[in-house]
Amino acid sequence: MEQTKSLKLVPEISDEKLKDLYKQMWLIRYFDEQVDQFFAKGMIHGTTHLAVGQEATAVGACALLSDEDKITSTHRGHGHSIAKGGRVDKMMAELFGRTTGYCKGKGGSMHIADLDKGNLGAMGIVGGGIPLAVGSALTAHMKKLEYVTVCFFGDGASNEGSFHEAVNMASIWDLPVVFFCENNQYGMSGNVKEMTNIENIAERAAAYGIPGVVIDGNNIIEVINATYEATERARRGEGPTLIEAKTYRWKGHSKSDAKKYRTREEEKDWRENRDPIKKFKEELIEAGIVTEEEAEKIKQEAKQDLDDAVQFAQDSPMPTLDDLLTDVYA
Amino acid sequence: MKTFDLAIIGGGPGGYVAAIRAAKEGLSVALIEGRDLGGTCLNRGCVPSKTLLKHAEVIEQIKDAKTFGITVNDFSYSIENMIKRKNKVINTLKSGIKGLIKQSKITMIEGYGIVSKDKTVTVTTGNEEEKIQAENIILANGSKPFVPPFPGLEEGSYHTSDTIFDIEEVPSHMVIVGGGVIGLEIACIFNSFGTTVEIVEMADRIIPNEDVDATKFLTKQLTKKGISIRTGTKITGFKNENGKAIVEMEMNNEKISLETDSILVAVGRTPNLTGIEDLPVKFDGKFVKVNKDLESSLSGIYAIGDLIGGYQLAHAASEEGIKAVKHIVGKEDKSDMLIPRCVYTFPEIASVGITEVEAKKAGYKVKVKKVDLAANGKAIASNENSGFVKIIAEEKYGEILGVVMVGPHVTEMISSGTAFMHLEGTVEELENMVFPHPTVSEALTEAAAAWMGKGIHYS
Amino acid sequence: MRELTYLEAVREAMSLEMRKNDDVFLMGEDIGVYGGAFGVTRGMIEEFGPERIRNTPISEAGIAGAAVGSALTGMRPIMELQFSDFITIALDQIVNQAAKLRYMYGGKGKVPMVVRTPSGSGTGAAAQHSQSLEAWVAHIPGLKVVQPSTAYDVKGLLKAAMDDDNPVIFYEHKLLYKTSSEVPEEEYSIPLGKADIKREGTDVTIVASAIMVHKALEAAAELEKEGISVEIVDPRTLVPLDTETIIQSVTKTGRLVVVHEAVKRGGFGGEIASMIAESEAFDYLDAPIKRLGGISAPIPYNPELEKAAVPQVPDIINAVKETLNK
Amino acid sequence: MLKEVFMPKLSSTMEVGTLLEWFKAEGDTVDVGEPIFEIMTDKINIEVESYEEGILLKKYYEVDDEIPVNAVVAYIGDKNDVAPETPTAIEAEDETAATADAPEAEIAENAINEESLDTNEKVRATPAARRVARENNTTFNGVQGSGPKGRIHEQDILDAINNKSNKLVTPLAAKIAADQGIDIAEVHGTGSRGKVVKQDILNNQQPQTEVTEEVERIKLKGLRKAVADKMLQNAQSIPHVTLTTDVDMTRAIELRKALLPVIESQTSYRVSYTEIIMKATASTLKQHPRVNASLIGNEIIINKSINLGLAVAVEDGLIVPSVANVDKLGLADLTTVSKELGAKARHNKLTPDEMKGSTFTISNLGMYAIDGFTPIINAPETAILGVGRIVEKAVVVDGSVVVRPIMVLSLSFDHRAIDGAPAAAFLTELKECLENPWALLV
Repeated sequence: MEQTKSLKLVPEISDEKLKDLYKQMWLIRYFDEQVDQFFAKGMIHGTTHLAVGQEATAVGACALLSDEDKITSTHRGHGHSIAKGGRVDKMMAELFGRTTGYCKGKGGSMHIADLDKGNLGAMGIVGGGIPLAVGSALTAHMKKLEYVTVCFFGDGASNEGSFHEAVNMASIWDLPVVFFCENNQYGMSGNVKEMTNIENIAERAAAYGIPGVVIDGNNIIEVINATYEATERARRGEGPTLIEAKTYRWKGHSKSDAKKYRTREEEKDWRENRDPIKKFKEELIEAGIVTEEEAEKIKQEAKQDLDDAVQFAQDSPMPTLDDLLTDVYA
Repeated sequence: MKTFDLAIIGGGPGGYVAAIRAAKEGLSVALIEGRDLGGTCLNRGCVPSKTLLKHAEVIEQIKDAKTFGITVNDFSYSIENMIKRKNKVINTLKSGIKGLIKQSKITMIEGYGIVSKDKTVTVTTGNEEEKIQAENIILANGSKPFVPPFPGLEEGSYHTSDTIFDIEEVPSHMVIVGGGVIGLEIACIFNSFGTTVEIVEMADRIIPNEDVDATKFLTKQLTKKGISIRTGTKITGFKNENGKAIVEMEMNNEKISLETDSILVAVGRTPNLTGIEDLPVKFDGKFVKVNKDLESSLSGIYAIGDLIGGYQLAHAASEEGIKAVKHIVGKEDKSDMLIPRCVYTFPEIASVGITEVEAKKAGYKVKVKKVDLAANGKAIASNENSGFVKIIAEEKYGEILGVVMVGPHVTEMISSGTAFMHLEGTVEELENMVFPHPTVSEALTEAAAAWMGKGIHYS
Repeated sequence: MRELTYLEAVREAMSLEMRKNDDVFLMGEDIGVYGGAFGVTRGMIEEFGPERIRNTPISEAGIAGAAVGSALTGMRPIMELQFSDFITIALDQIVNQAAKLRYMYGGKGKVPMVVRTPSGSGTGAAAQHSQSLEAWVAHIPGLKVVQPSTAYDVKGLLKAAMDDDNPVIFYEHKLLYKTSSEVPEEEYSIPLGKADIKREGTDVTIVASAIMVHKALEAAAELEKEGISVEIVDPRTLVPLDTETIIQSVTKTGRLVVVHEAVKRGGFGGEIASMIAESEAFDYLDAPIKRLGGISAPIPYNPELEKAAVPQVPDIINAVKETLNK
Repeated sequence: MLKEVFMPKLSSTMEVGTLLEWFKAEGDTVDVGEPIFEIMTDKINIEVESYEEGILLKKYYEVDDEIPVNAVVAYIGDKNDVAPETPTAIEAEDETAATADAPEAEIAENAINEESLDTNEKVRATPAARRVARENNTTFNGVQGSGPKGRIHEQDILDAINNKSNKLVTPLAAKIAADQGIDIAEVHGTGSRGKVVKQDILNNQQPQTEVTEEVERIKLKGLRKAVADKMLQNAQSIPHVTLTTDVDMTRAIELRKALLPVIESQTSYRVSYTEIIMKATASTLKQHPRVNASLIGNEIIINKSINLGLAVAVEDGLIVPSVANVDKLGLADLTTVSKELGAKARHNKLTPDEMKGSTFTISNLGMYAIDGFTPIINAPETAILGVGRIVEKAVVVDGSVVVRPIMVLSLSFDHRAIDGAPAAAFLTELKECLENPWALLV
C-alpha cells in the first residue's frame, strides 16, 4: 500500500482503519470538550481530567491492539477508553452517573473500565495501575496467552515506587507488557523538570535492563510505529519496553487549574502549531487517503456520535439507593 | 524518737485486743505494759477466779456424787497444787497473747508509760528511759481494787482480789466485805473449800445492779450452801484481838462484830491512773471522761475499759478497744454495744440488755416472761435444776430488751439471747427457732413461746 | 484422626488446591527454596516449580499489584506477605485497587486473591514485625478478613478464602504455627462468616480472636473452678462477621468481654462492642461491655514487656470477674 | 446565533465567582479556548476560556461583581445577533436529583407508660435491668443496685419485683416499718452492709407532732393511692353540681319481687335494686344523650353506647367495672353481668378491659343508712348517680298522708358539659321511670 509508505508507517494499516483512527481522535476531543463544558455548568459533578491535545498517544498506542490485548489507564483516561474501543455513550452516561454508564454510575470519570474490550480500567491513584499491568502480563505469561498489556501512565507516575517495582518485576520475568508514558510535561502544579532530574523519563529503562524510547506523542505515526515495535517484542517473549511519548494537555490538570505554571503563548503555540489532529489530517490528505471534505465529514460524524452520546446519557435512568450496596463483593 | 500510729497504755484485755486489731488495720502500734500482759483479767481476775471456781465445782460434784449413786470414799485437795495449776493456766494464756503480739508486729515496751498531752509516751524501765511519739493513744490502764479507809483495816492484814488467788492456806473463816460479783465468786470458791464465809454488803441486796429476781434467787441458793449474807450492813471498823481479826459492823443500828482469820475487801475497783496523773484529761467522777467514740477530752487520746467505768468487764474493755481503733482508722461504728454480764457463782447468773425496771423507766411497754428450770429435762438429769430464764420484751413488736438467766451453764447460754438482740430478732423469731432437746438452753425458746402465749410446757 | 500443625495445615490447604487448580499460584518473598520466612512453603517449589511458587523481589507494592492484575485477568493468586507489618507498603494496591475495582467498575471484573500473612507478637521481633493490624483492613469495604485460631480452622478457612472471588486478607498467627489439632486429610471448606463457639457457657461471653481464643480457653478453665461459666465465641472471620452467633450468645449470658491482641484503641473489639450495643442483645446486657486489647504502644522487645503489652490469661480472668462484679 | 458565556462551576463547593478582570471588550472577537475574563472562586483565581468563537456582544457584569454559578455573564454571537438587555436565566441540572428524599421523621407516638418509665432515666442500671423493668411495667424506685456505684442489675430488679427487697433489714425493723407504713426501700440502713436496723426506721419516722395518743398510720400506696389521686383530680378539676330527688319505690319493689324468682331460676343470681336502677338509668340516658357524654380536652363526646360504671367497694379502695350496652341487656343478663363483674372486682380479678369504657357511673350506698350524698364524677364521664337507701316515709299522696318506700337519687353532673335544666330533666325522667317501672318491660 502506497499510502502507508508516504505515511512512514511500519506496520500495514488499511485506509479505512486510518480514517477510523482519525475519527477516534475527534471523538476524544469532542468528548473532553463537551465534558469540560458540562462540568463548568455543574451538570456533572466530581472532578475530571481532560486529554484534549493528547489524542495521538491514546489512539496511536491502541491502534493495533486487539480486543484480547489489555490496557491499564490513568485518571486522564477518557482517551484511552475511546481508543481501546470504548463507547462514548456509555462513557458519557457514566459521567452523568447513570445506570447505563460503564460503571453503572458508581465509578465516574476516573474509573471507566471495559474488560470485554481489554480496558482493565482507569485508576485514580497515580501509578496504581502499573503493577496491575504487570499482573495482567503475568497471567498471559503463565497461561501462555498471546495478549500484550499496554500500561499507560503519566510523567508524574514515573516517580512512584510502584513504577520501579513493577518495571523491575516485568523485566526479570520478561513479561509481555509495554510501559507507555504519556509525558504531557506538566503535573498538577508545575513542570515535570521540577520533579525529575533527567531529560527523558525513558532513560530510566536502562536501570531495569529494558529498552527505552522517546517519541513525539503528538505525531500519531510515530506513536503507532513505536508501540508496534514494543508489542511485537513483548509477544516474542523478550520482555517489556518503556516508551515515553512527549505531548501536551491543552486544558488544566483538572477543573480547578489556573495553569499559572505556563504561558498563554506556549499554549497557543501547541494549539496552533502542534495540534495532533490537525497534523494527522494534513498527512492523511497529503497521502491522498482523505479529501478535506471527507475529513470534515468524518469530524461531523464524530460530532454526531458525541451528540447522540449526550442524548443517550441524559435519557438514561439514575441508579436507585438499592444499588448502593451491590457489587461490593463478588 | 520512734513514732507510731498508735500507742496503747496497758496490756489487759482492752489494750492488747485493741493493739492486735489496730495492727491488722495496718497501723504501727506500740503496746506499753508495766506489769503483766493480760492485765487484771488474766492475772488477778476472771481467769484465776474461773480456774479456782472450776476446782470448787469439782469438789462440789464429788460432794454431790452420792446423789447420783456414786460413792467417793475419800478425797482431799492441795491448795498449793490448785494455785500451781491456776498459774499454769495463766501462763498458757499469757504466752498465747505474747505470740499474737509478736505475730502482729506490735512493738512491746515493758514499763510504765507516762503520757503527755503532745502524745509522747515516756516509758521507764529500771534506769532506762524510752520516749516514743504516737499519732493516737489509747489509755487502757485498767483498775485496781478499791480499799476504803476503814478504821483499823491497815493495822491488820487483809486480802484483795490482787492477793487472794495466791493464798497459801485455806482459812477456816473468811469475812468478805462487799457482795458484788467479785466477793460472791470468791465466796463460792472458799465455801467449796470448806471455809465458813460471811458476806457483808452495805446495799439492801447483793449485786445491786443485777435483776432483782436473779439476786434474790442467788441469795437463797448461797444461803442454802451455808454462806452467810448480811445486807444493809455497814462496816464500822477492824480490830485485832488475840491474833484474831474482829470485823465490826452495824445493821439497822445494831452493832455486830465477827471474829475471823481472814478478810477480803471486795467493795469495788478504782481506775488505775498511773502515768496519766499529770495528763489534763477531763474526768467524770473518778473515771476518765470519753465521748461516744471513746475519745477523751484530748483529741487523739482515747480511753477504754475500767478506766472509763461502765461495765467493768473484760469483754467490754475489748469491745471498747476495737471501737476506738475503728474510730482511729475512720471506720466508725455507730452501733451501741450490747454487753452481756456473767456471774460465775453457784448457780451462775448471766444477763444481757436492760432489766425490767430499767426498761419501764425508759418508757417501754414491757412484757416479761420467766420460766423455771425446775421442770427442764436436762437440768433435772444433771441435778442442776435450780434457776430460771427470763425474757424482758417490748409488748408491741416483741423487741427483746433483756434476758436474764440463772442456773447451770447460763454463762454459756446467754449468747443466744445476745445474738437475737444484736441482730434485732424479736421474741417471735426466737420462738420460731428450733432448740435442741434436751438442753438447758431450750428454756430460752420456751420462755419466748410463753411470752407469745404459745407455750407448750409453760404458759 | 491425625494431628497436624497449624503451619502444615496452611501448606496442605494450598497444596491440595494447587494440585487441582492451575490458576492458583503463590507469590512472595523468599518462598522458593528457602521455604518462606516461617517455613510454610517448604517443599512446595519442588512440587509446583518456580513458575507457580513465584519468588519475588522485595517489592510488596509490586507483588500486591501483580496479584490484583493477575486476579483481574483470570488467575487466583495467593500472595504471601512475609510479615503482616509490611502490609503498609502494599496497602495502596490492597485498599485502593483490590478492594474497590469491582465496585468502581459497576460490578465488572473480580479480584480473587488471598493475602496470607503472619501476624502477632510473642516472638521477640519487636515493633516492626509483631503488629496485629487486622482492624485496618477490616475497615475497608471490599476486603474479607480471616483470623483462624486452630489447625483445623486454618485449613478449612484457607480453602474458603481461595475459593472466594474477593480479595481475602488471611492472618496466620506466628505463635499458632506450631500448635496442632486434628485435621482431616481431605479438602474441606469452612464458610467465611461463620463463628465457632469454642466453649459453651452461661455467665459471660468472651469473643476472642486468633491466639486470644487459646488464652480465653485457659482463663475459662480457671474461672470454672470458681463456678463461673464462660462461653467463648471465635468469630474466625472479621469480615464477614457472624453477628448472629455473637448476639445470640450475649443475649444468653448478658455479659460480654472482647479480647484481641491488636491495640485496643480503634481495634476491632470496638466494632464488636458497638455491634452488640446496637443489636437486640443490648436489652440483655447486664454489665458494661469490657474490651481487652494491646496497650497503646509499639510492641517492645524485652520479653517481659512484650508479654505485658498484650492481654494475658490473668487479664481475661480479671475482666470476666469485673463484669460479674466479683 | 447567540451563545451564552456563563459562570462555570469549578468545584463542587463553588456557588459564586467574583469577576476580577475582563480580557475582552464588547465587540471584540473571541476564539475557542481564548480567555474572556478572570474570576476568583473559593479555591483559586482562574481565567475562563471561551467554548465558542464569535464576537463578544454583551457583558452583564462589572469587575468585583459576585456572579452565581451558571449565570450568563455575556453573550457571543455573529455581528448580526442582538443580545438581550437582561440575560435569560439558565437552569442548571439538579445535581441532587440522584439523592433520594430523606425519609420523613416519624412522629413519635406517646408510648403507654412512658411517663412512669421516665423516672428510670437517671438511674444507674444495666440495659437488662431496664428491659426487665419495662417488661414488668415497673420503675427502679427504691431498688437497691448490687453493682459498683449502686448499679442496678437484672437480678436486683427481679428481686424487687418479687418483693424480695434486697435491702437487708432486721426482723424488728421490718416489723416496725410494716406497722408504721414506712417503705423500707426508702430507709437508709446503717447496719453492716447497709442493713436497716430499728434506729434507722425510728430516724425515718415523720417528726411527730405533740400527739401523744397512738394513731395508726397508713401510707398512701397501691390502689389507695390511685383512688386518692383520681378523686383529688376529679374533685378539683370538675365543677360539680348535685341534684337530689325522692323516688317512690313502691312499684319498683313490686317489680323486683315479681322478677326475683324468674331471674333467679334463670341465672341463679338474685336481681337487686341496683340492676333495676341501672336498667332505668340506661333507658333514661337513651332519651338524654347529653348526660351520657365524655368531656375530653375541649370536646364533649356524646357516646353512642350506654356503658354503666358500677362503683364497687373493695378492700382499701374503690373499683369501677363497666357494664357495656346496658340499654340492650335484659334484666336477667344485666343481673348476671353485674354480679359477675362485682365479684371479680372484689377478688381483684378484673381485666383492664372490664374497667374501661364506662359512660356514666352509678354509686349505690343503699345498703347503708344513707339517704342522699354528693358523688364525685368519674372523669371523663360527665355525670354520676348516687343511690341512697329505700326507707319508708310518710308522704302526702292525693292529699292524705301515707307511708311509702322512698329512695333518694343524687345526680352529680359536670357543669362544663351539662347545664342544670337538662340534668334536672334527666333526673326527673329517671324518677318517673322508677316509679312506673313497668314501662321498662315495654
